[in-house]
Amino acid sequence: MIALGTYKGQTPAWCPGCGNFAILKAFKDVLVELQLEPHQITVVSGIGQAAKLPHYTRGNTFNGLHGRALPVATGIRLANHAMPVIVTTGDGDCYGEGGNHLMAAMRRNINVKLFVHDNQIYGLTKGQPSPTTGEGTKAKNVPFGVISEQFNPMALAVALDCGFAARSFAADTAHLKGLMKEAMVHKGFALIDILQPCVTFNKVNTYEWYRKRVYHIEPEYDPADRIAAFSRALEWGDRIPIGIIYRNNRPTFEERIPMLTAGPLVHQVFDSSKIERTLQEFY
Amino acid sequence: MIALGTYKGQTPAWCPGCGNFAILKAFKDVLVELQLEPHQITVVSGIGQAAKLPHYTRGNTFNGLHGRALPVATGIRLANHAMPVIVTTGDGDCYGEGGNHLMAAMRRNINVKLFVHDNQIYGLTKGQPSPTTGEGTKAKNVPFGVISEQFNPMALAVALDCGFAARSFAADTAHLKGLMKEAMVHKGFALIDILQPCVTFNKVNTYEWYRKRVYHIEPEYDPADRIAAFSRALEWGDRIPIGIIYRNNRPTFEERIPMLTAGPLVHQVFDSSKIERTLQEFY
Amino acid sequence: MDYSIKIGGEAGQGIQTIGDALGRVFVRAGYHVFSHQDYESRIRGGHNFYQLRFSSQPLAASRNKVDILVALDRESITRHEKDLTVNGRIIYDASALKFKNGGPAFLDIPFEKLALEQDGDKIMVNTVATGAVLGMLGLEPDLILELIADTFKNKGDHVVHANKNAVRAGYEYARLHCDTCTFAVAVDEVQQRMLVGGVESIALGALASGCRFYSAYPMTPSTGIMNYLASTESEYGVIVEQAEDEIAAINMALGASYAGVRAMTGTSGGGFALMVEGLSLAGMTETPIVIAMGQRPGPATGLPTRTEQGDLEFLLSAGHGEFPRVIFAPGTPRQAFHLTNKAFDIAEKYQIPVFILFDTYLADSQWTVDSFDLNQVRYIDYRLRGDAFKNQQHYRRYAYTETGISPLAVPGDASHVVVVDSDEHDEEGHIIEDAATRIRMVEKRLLKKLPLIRTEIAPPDFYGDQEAHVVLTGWGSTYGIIKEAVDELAKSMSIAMLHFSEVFPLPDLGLFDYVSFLRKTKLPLCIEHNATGQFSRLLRAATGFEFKIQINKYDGRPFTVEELIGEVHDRLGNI
Amino acid sequence: MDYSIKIGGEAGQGIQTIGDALGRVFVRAGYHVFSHQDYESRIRGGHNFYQLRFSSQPLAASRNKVDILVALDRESITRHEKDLTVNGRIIYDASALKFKNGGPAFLDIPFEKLALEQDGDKIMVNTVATGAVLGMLGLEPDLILELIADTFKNKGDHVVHANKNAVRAGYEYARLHCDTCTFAVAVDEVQQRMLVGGVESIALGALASGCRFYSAYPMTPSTGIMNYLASTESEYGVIVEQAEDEIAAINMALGASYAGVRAMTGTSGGGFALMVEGLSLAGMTETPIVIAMGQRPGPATGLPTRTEQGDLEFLLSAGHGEFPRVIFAPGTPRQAFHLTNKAFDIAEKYQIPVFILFDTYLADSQWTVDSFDLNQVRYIDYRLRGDAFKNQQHYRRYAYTETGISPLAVPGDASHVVVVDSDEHDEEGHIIEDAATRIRMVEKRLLKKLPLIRTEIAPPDFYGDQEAHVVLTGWGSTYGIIKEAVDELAKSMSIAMLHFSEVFPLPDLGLFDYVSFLRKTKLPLCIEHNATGQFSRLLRAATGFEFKIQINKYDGRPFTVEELIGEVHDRLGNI
Ligand SMILES: Cc1ncc(C[n+]2csc(CCOP(=O)(O)OP(=O)(O)O)c2C)c(N)n1
Ligand SMILES: Cc1ncc(C[n+]2csc(CCOP(=O)(O)OP(=O)(O)O)c2C)c(N)n1
Ligand code: SF4
Ligand code: SF4
Ligand SMILES: [Mg+2]
Ligand SMILES: [Mg+2]
Repeated sequence: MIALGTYKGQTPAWCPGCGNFAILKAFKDVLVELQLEPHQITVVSGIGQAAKLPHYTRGNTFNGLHGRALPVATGIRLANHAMPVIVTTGDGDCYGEGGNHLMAAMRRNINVKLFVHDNQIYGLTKGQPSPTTGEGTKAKNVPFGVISEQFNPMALAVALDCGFAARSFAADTAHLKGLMKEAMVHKGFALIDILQPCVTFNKVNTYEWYRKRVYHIEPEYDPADRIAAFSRALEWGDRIPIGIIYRNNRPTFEERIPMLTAGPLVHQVFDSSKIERTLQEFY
Repeated sequence: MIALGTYKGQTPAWCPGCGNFAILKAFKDVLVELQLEPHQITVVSGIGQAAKLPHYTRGNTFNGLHGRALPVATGIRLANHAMPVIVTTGDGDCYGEGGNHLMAAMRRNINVKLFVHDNQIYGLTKGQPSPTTGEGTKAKNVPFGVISEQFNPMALAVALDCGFAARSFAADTAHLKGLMKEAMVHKGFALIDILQPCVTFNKVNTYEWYRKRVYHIEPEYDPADRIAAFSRALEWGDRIPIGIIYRNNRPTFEERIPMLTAGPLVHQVFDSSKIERTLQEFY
Repeated sequence: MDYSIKIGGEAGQGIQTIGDALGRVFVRAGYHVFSHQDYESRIRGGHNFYQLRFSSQPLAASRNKVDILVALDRESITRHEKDLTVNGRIIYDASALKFKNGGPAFLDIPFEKLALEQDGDKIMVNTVATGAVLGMLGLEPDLILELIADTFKNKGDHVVHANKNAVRAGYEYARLHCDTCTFAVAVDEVQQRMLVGGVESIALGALASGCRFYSAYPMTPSTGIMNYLASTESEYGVIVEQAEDEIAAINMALGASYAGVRAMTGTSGGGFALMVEGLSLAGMTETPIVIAMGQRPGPATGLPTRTEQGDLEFLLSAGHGEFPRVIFAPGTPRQAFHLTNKAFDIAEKYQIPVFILFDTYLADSQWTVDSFDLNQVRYIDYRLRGDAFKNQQHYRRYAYTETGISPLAVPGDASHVVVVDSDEHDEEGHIIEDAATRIRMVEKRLLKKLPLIRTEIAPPDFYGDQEAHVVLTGWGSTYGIIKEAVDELAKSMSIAMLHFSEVFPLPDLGLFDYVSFLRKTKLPLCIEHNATGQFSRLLRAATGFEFKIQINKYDGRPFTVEELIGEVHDRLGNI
Repeated sequence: MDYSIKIGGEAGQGIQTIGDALGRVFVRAGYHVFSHQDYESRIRGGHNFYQLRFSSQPLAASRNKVDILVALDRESITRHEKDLTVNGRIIYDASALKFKNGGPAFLDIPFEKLALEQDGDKIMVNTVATGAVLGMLGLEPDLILELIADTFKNKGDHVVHANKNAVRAGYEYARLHCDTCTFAVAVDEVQQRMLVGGVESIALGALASGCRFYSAYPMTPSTGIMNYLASTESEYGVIVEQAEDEIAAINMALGASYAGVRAMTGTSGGGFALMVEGLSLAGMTETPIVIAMGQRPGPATGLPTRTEQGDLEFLLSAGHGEFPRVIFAPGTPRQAFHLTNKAFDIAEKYQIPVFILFDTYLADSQWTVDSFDLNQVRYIDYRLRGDAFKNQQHYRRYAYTETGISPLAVPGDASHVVVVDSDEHDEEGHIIEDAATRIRMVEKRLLKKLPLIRTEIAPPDFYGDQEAHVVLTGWGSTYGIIKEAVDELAKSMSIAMLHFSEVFPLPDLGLFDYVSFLRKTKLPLCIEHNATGQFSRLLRAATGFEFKIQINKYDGRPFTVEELIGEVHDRLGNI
């Protein structure tokens, strides 16, 4: 029986009170609810606090380099598209160092689930600003405050026609779990930007701060309307919408690759005799 | 007197008929019209056909690496913000290899002018697809056709609140020159995506193809309206709008840096005596 | 019999089409062929050439001399006329070049006119020129006509027909007007051979090794591998993915390899620079990967279409931290094929990154090869898959073992999880911080594997006099040039070649003590296409042997055999 | 007098606050201080420690023994109790640790209770503990009170007052209850010294050299440089920019350098891996840049907060193509300061990339330094600027010169244009394809500069017996450990230290023939914090000298002096 214990991993090295605990819990719950076994999924991560998550649960795991989880996940999916692949990453990892891969993954619509623990800060390296850090925020290395405009992952997602773009809040467990499940069953690339309080380094975007602002997107909202989605994506400040901002039904990258119709590459048998015929062409 | 001859450089190594010639001509014309001398500007480029442009004119030049023109340009501006800096780049260079820097530059609103020669193909390396290559396009390395969704630089620009985002067409000289001039005088980062026929490798997006589709954005259009801009940015197909898609008046990165109020860094004199006082803090 | 043909012209004029067609014909006619190319980094214009040699004897390099110069532009004549042999001929289209020379070596053939006469298409100028060369040589036209039928069959009968006529027109014109031509072609026995280039050989080696995934970003001189593999995608069930950048390319390949398929990437120096972090990741996670690294002159963008051996040391220690790697530097297409196969085998066996270090010269040169020896191809699936994996009681990705090699399982094939980590980790693959585990993992990953890997490395190739006074040492693509130089020089001195194609780790001295051999010879020379003698430094670091005299070339062009001979002569005073 | 204090606890408990405060107090009291840290890659929890030593004699390393153990968690006791000296004491808060030991070495001090009594703030536990240590030592509390006044002055009188009371509470408690304490502290003469760490010294060296631009992406152990420089931004008019990634970091710095200001970047192995292409660009464009490269154990993410010397070879040949570079590896904060200054001077003079290769151990350790010698600081502006530039008739960025060094002008300062190119280029900086220009440029950029650069490199540091039988050779951060080991071992044998802080190119043998010296000694040993002996290999490649015996450590922790002594003893049989 798959139960929560099935997904027990190392003891987390996160700070007490960190928003990551709630995300980890939701993550495990969803896997249990979907009745997936640890070996039936692969979790890919980069480097950062969020990226440690795979060690705190069980599953096939590729914990790679800072910023480079998405290409690894893409490679895995191309080699074995029967394997659900989830990327757990931070705002720095994914929107900072890894920005170029994010755009490429959205364009490909590779069937990878991207869960971004967005604490609006670099946690593991002790509090430098990330792309989602608010303007004006001061840090040791930015004594005059951040002057780059805050990055809006939802707006980017809508602009790049991302198949599934949603936002949730770590402390709203039911909401987060619901979205994670929807992302898992969505056919194609799915991004959830998860607002995650960092109790140690982010003294601005606290539980309180988020709680006061987040609201559930109303059920009537149509995430297929791209222009409306863009408006909604821009909403950030006193009110922050959580839920599915944008969704479409583009075909996935995998299903458009002729070589994959015969099944996952990893299970296609290698026929070593072909080469002889190929060499003939050079005579 | 600054005249066209002032800007004479090496003989271009482009193919006869290439759209780059028209862009080069417009570029020189604009510099002449703005009465800028070659040493009063710096042109930064990466690698590709477009990126060779600086050699075909005159100016301070940093012809750097594939995809990395924007960080170099940013460094130059931070060291000397009295120097107008223009980046000439290709769609592969800027939207492909350099994607992460493009997002960062938009967020910074660094006062750099970015002219992208968008031929929707990798020209210099003989015809591989670029991010702007249309879906389905076949190439030697993509025999089944491109399956990533075509990248839309204008949509990205609006999503990232880019200060100035425009599109032009290489063969519409007057239009292109007009936009280049507006970009030059705009205070902040300015992107012009220039549709550029590649007569050798892009057999789809030809002069003819573009000519049939491009239309001038109507004068009533208000590029300050971000949502409208997003709609307009999405327009691509039978009709392709050219003109300023989006513009705002965000403060530039340079003007928000306290250290630069005393003038360009390169002209601030170094006071070697300060260190003695600083060392005192360690006693 | 040994003729050299040079086809010169602007980029875009189709000199490669002519060269390739002639090469194919000569091979089918039973000759040995060698060709190499010289071109600028531009798509149209400039000056490029294609040097093609054919002979009844095996060939390994180009020669300076030109027997037939096909001049598609004026510059071809200005630049290459001096290399013409006594009985050599220059063919050109006077009206197209707006230039006329009545000299006895010159033969004006109206390529354009003849092409237009066939079908009104200037494109066929190349076909006419190809026919003309064959006509001058007096080689029967059947083979080229056959080739044309093959090449254009997809374009329809009309095109085939027109091109055949164009060949004939050129052929007849040449036979008629080259009445003073004295070319004598003959072949003892017609043997079927392959004509194959460096990049294709690497790609073929990958296919033969069961490579199923290739992700790369275009970059000269590696793009040919991607193109060739892409052309076989559906036949071999191999996925070729153009990545958004080189960082993605290597990380994708690592992802695919982790997921259970043989994976490869290819690039050149600048692109590889971006892969260096990923290389280190391969080292830490022990994920097999093969990397084809095509050198061109640097630093930075350098001379993008030319050749150099400037990145050996870069590869030796690329990546932060310490981990095993293997570097092969093939000198011929045959080596390229077999070493690519060996690269996959070693990468999978030891779970390490393995390089095929080539360069533009090897990439673009074509050789005749009797055949690739398919019996020598090794394909062992070292992965733990399917039932074998299911039958494991426990599974730990980084289990400590005698050899340092832990079981590499395919995720999903059994109910065990496969965990890999770029942090230092325990046997299960989870992050650790303690010193004891760290030490054991360094031993496992690095120190235990190193001696085993060394046993896989073959001794260098030796060619020539066993008691040689002069030894020309080289590595990688200079193989053929050095070999031909040795053949010439052997006529007047005691000389040999020592060639390394398995360059790192250097071969053990057990089977062949090349260090003692070098110490014994009077004039050991190291020949490299770089400015500082990188292989020479590697050899000294590893063995203590120092080449006091080196021969280096770093202008982006390969040595010609004649140049190298000259360089050797210049140094004979040191004996 | 020589005491070691260890403060152990979880991340986030403030052991660094205690350690830093004690260090400052000891320095102000006239002692020599050495400290180093050991911590995990997490923000809260786990187990970290801070080792602090003070003495009336100069110090260069930590010792294993502990005189006072400040245990903020239970694990500190379990782990470090064994290192306690005979008269050593462990202070801990029994109620907080939920653990009690009545043994004579244990002193239960209710840190929390005392802190809460002052101002109801648990944060002050650290202040109490600091006071307690001073109380045990019987060192007058004025200095710490002064320090507290300084440290907290921005937080208001109330905080200053509360902290002072907390110090006093800890101090009094310890004096009262540590009645069996036998610590005797005395200082001969109070001399003012600096207490400074490795990363700060690098940052200070940069400031002293006129560095005006620093772009970087955060990465341990280099982040401290960025933080320190940022704290001086407005005072020095230096711009510190957090780049979007390391690729951008180096390219921005190159842009700034091109535009005319001294520029620097800093990172660690994984980040540097991403800068490698940019490094090659610096080489090709001849753009001066200083790169601070902080090593930590790899490959890949490895042990992010620990130390290693595993990236020397990576730096030796990072980047495609061939171009000059210089690598300095300071062994002390003083060297870090002066070599950073020298790095800027050489980078600007020769227009090349220069590295400061440090590691986590040096980055985080603090030393007392009499002072940095500001007279030794070199600041020469080699750039062609303003009127000097205006007065040039012609200007060519890559003009051929005797030395290979071409004028480096500031764009915009005169009506000449400054053109740099990553392609091979002519004197003006424009793309070329021809062999002749290529050859001259390689000569200019590389071959002519190399011998000149070598003349700048200082001989290694020699310390100990001129006729030593045993020689401990090292480079970089092991300086202090080796020196202290030599001091100990000199009591029983003929021994010396040979330390390289200017590691590439290796110093010429003219001033000091260290190779002959090494050949003469009976037991030359090479000590490195890596698994394969990278420096040893470099020395062999460059000089032919081979260390037959090496001492390597690769568990992420520095050698302790005692460990190193043990390792040397183990090898004495080889004499
Ligand atoms: C190439 C590289 N650069 C920098 C680092 C250092 N680094 C590790 S995690 C991190 C930032 C993490 O921020 P984020 O992704 O937001 O994760 P968080 O810790 O906040 O969850 C950085 C800069 C690295 N490991 N590799
Ligand atoms: C790091 C790196 N990767 C790859 C290349 C090879 N390369 C040179 S130009 C180019 C693509 C150019 O495409 P684009 O930017 O669209 O320019 P175009 O030639 O079409 O104007 C590539 C892949 C390179 N020089 N450096
Ligand atoms: S530093 Fe922030 S993100 Fe990291 S574990 Fe602590 S609270 Fe969580
Ligand atoms: S390949 Fe295309 S982009 Fe390049 S010069 Fe030729 S026509 Fe222009
Ligand atoms: Mg974060
Ligand atoms: Mg392009």
